[in-house]
Amino acid sequence: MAHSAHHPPVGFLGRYVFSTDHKVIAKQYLFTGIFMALVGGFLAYVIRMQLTFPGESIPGYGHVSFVHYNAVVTLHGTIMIFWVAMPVLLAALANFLIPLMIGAEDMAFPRLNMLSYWIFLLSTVVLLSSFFVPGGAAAGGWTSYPPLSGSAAFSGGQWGVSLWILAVALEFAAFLMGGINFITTAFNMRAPGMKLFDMPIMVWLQVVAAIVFMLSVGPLIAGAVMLLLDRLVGTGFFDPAAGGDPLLFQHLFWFFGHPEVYVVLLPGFGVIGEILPVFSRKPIFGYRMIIYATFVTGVMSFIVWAHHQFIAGIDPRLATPFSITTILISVPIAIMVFSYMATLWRGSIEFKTPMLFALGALAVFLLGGVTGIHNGTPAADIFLHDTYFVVAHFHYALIPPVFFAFFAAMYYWFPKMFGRMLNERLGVAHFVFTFFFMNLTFLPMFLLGFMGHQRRIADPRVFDTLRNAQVENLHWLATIGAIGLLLGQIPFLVNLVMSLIRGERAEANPWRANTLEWTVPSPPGHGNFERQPVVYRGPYEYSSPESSEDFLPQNAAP
Amino acid sequence: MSRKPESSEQASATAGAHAHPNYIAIWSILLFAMLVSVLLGELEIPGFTTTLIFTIAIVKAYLVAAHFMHIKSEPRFVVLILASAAACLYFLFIGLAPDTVFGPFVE
Amino acid sequence: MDDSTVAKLEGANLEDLGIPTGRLAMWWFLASEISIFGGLVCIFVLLRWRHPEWASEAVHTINAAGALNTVVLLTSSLSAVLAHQAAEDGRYRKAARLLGATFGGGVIFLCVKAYEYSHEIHAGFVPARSMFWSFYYLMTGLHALHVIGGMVAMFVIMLSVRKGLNPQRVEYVGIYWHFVDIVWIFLFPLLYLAS
Amino acid sequence: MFDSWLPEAASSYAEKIDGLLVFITVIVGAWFLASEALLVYLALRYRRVEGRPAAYIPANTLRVMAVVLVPCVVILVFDLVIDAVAAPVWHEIKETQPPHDALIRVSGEQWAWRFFYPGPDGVLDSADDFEVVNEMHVPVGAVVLFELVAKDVLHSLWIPALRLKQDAVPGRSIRGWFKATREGRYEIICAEICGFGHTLMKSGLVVENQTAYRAWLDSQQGTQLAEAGHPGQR
Repeated sequence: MAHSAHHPPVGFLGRYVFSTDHKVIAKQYLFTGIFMALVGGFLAYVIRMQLTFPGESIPGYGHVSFVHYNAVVTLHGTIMIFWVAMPVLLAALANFLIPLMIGAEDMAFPRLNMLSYWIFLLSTVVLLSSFFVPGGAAAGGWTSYPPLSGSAAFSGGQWGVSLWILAVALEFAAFLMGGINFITTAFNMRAPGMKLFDMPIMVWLQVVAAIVFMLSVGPLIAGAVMLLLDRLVGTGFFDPAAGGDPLLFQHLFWFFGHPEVYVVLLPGFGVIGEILPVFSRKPIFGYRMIIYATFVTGVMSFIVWAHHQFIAGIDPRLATPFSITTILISVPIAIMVFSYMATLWRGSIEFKTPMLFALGALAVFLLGGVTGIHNGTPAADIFLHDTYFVVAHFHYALIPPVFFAFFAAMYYWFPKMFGRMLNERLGVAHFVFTFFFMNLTFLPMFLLGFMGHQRRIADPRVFDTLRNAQVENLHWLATIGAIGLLLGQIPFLVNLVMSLIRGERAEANPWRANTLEWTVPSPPGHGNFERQPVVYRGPYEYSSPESSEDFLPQNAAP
Repeated sequence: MSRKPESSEQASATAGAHAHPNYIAIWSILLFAMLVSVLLGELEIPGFTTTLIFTIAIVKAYLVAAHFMHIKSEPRFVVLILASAAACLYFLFIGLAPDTVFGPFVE
Repeated sequence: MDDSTVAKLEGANLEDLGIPTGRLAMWWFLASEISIFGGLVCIFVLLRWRHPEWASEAVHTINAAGALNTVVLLTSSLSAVLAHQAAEDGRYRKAARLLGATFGGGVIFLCVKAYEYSHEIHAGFVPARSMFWSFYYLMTGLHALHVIGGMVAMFVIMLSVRKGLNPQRVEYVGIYWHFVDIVWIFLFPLLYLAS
Repeated sequence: MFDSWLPEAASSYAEKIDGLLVFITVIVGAWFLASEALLVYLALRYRRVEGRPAAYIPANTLRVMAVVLVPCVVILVFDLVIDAVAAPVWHEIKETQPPHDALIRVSGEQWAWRFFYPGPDGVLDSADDFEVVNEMHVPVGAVVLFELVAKDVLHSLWIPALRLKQDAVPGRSIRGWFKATREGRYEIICAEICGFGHTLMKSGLVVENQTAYRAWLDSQQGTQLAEAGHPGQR
């Protein structure tokens, strides 16, 4: 493999563009992800404005036709899951943190890692280009169910969906490479003395997420190829007239799609699990219990997928078994959440920005978690399926790991990434705006769902039941919330830029944390560790009686 | 800083630690098994043939995996990796079967 | 998980269990491949179960060609494993020659496949003809792409192992080749024999 | 209570579904509020205070872990209770088929609903069938059996007032039933994205008494019989 890791690369291109250094690749993923988050956020703004002022021209976008609306909804979902959550949470954080946290000089396969990023970037370009092709971008929902997405005759554009499939397939290939790298690195590159159960929770959860991704995505890759052949070659895999079956694609999609939720959730939970002990100055509550709960979650995530399809025409006798597994998966997740809460108990809590976002993530996630029970109950799902209740539920379940945990991670690891501290005041303002406006955006959607407001319609006024002041007011609230949420990110972006230029210089261990990444300078040099660290203990020995300080780094000699 | 995995890879590749199975014998068994399944395919005894052909395929796959891929001499962990992938497929198959095979289809 | 398994896992540095990084990566890669091909096979088996009438299409596959390709792949697997053995013994030139033989097996396999495809397409059995043929081309095509990928890797490794560089990679590409072989072992009865 | 937000309930099983929604909301709502309160309490109670160091609780014994595990076991019990209460409702609505008084084939297409009535003989696909576009009539208090099909892409038959939702899948004929309990005019909506016209794909459901329904049936059959001379109508 690449021994180039020993020699720092020279020149701008070698150092920042075609770099095999995991820290550079992490930042490449990070900035690509932030850029795509801005695109996805803009699409969210278009959706909200269209629902509140249907038919009117939207500032910055223009008039939204029904054709455009479907494409906007589709691309918002696709981008936020595959081009924001995955690159930022899985790729950027895992790339940056796994080698540093386990005391390795780089990933196991640095060149494969670089290839993974470039394939990902290619997939991004392909996806963005689909906005500009004749017929417009894919407009079949982020699930791209055939037959709608299986033929240009049904969905309009010949190019949009094909490019969408190609982009998603390239992205999967990129993350398969990344996933193999994360797993082998964590298993084989650990510093001497670091047993598997001395790894930080972040590393564990990233590894489990990567494994879940690798094992669930295969059938969908096959399904995506089949869908592409249906479109391009004229096969009939999902065309009932040719003996195919549209439901088959739904199964393949959700066999991946539901584990994917945990692929995104687990790294977010990993971030929270790193931050809570540091700012409570207390060991994490039940380290092994959390990791075992993660294993159970990972395994169970493979047997719950059909809860997305209760009323999709599947055999109704499947509903109750899948409902039971679905509802049971709340137990390991509850173990994780309660363990995190118990970490606070008798701690000494400092409300720095990373901690605020970590606690905010838990507070918001609780609502996303409990409303999953509504959707996971088949009989209740008859009413709630495809309504705004579902929309509210999955935003409450995914925004905490994807955005709150990501912001927490940024405020926490930014000093390590860039060598400067982020501004604390702007950070608190960012948190307050994000927390308040997030709830203002999505709480009304639960009520809209109860009123029977279905998803993915471009104009609620078409329907008698939705043509009233109540619905209008709720849409108003949600739109104000969404705009506030987007504007609330300005302090963050300003903070990023300002701190990069003239933030306070960060010392090696500004948070007085235990894990190995804090034992090297901020930012770490090429090759990370000047001397091979040796690990003597687990990662969460805070306020340990063995030490006079309130922390005890993993590599401090006993 | 040394990269231990690399050096141990070299070591395991050159040491020749484990005794080699008789590869030619296994290859001959595989060819014979293939011949049997081709002949069975020609016979076409309903039900029986299909079962037997796929049993033979599984045996062949086992022989290749165990002896050519050396899974037999690998740590259990490798079996766990591959078995977990197979287990996921098992879930997929079970979940798919009721809808894909027995739906309320209209012809 | 019982206590002893937990203790074993916790105490284990997997490196000490004897899986070098490259081979571990190969196993995980194969796990993801299993889920791709396995998923496809699951779908095919289920649809084939629902549509027994596909048998009348399946008889048009060329059994003899399939059987010949099975022999070719099994033999190339043999030379791959012998190459691995030679590399372990430090006989790198022999390893390279045996890898070359495996590469040649891949070439023969692709030639036979190409003959089959052209023959079938001339007879009107094109991918869009019916679901069986769609699956036939999808599965054998995906498999053929894997054969090509393996041959590219094998060619590169053949050149380096001749000079004694990275001999452990002979084993990794071998493992991959055997996997491709196993996939064919299942595709052969699925697509050719069962009718 | 929040159930005042729900749309009007007009079917025999609507109230069961509404009851279930309230039941689940009460249970998980209580858990949610309790957890949220606990989170806020813990965060404020154990904020940093000079001279009060954090306790060292790694929680690596079952005795200590019980703090977390016991609530989770209770959650497990609540989960199973919810499923036990919900399963019979699902079973009644989707897995059983009471004897029906009327039979209708509902067909979704881009972007309209078509309703096929079996005519006097009560059998679909016979000569006396008739077809209505975008308006379904059913008698009040009668069990209606529907056969749901789709012509082109996926659609979803969504009648909020009846608490009825079922996807229509091309290649399948999915059976289901409902019993409308209140006369009136309700909306039929498509709840599954089905292309550009998805938003506009809506129809009406007229629930009327037996006499009105009979009269409507006769009028429809009359017009369709008049057209019967033209083959290839369907």
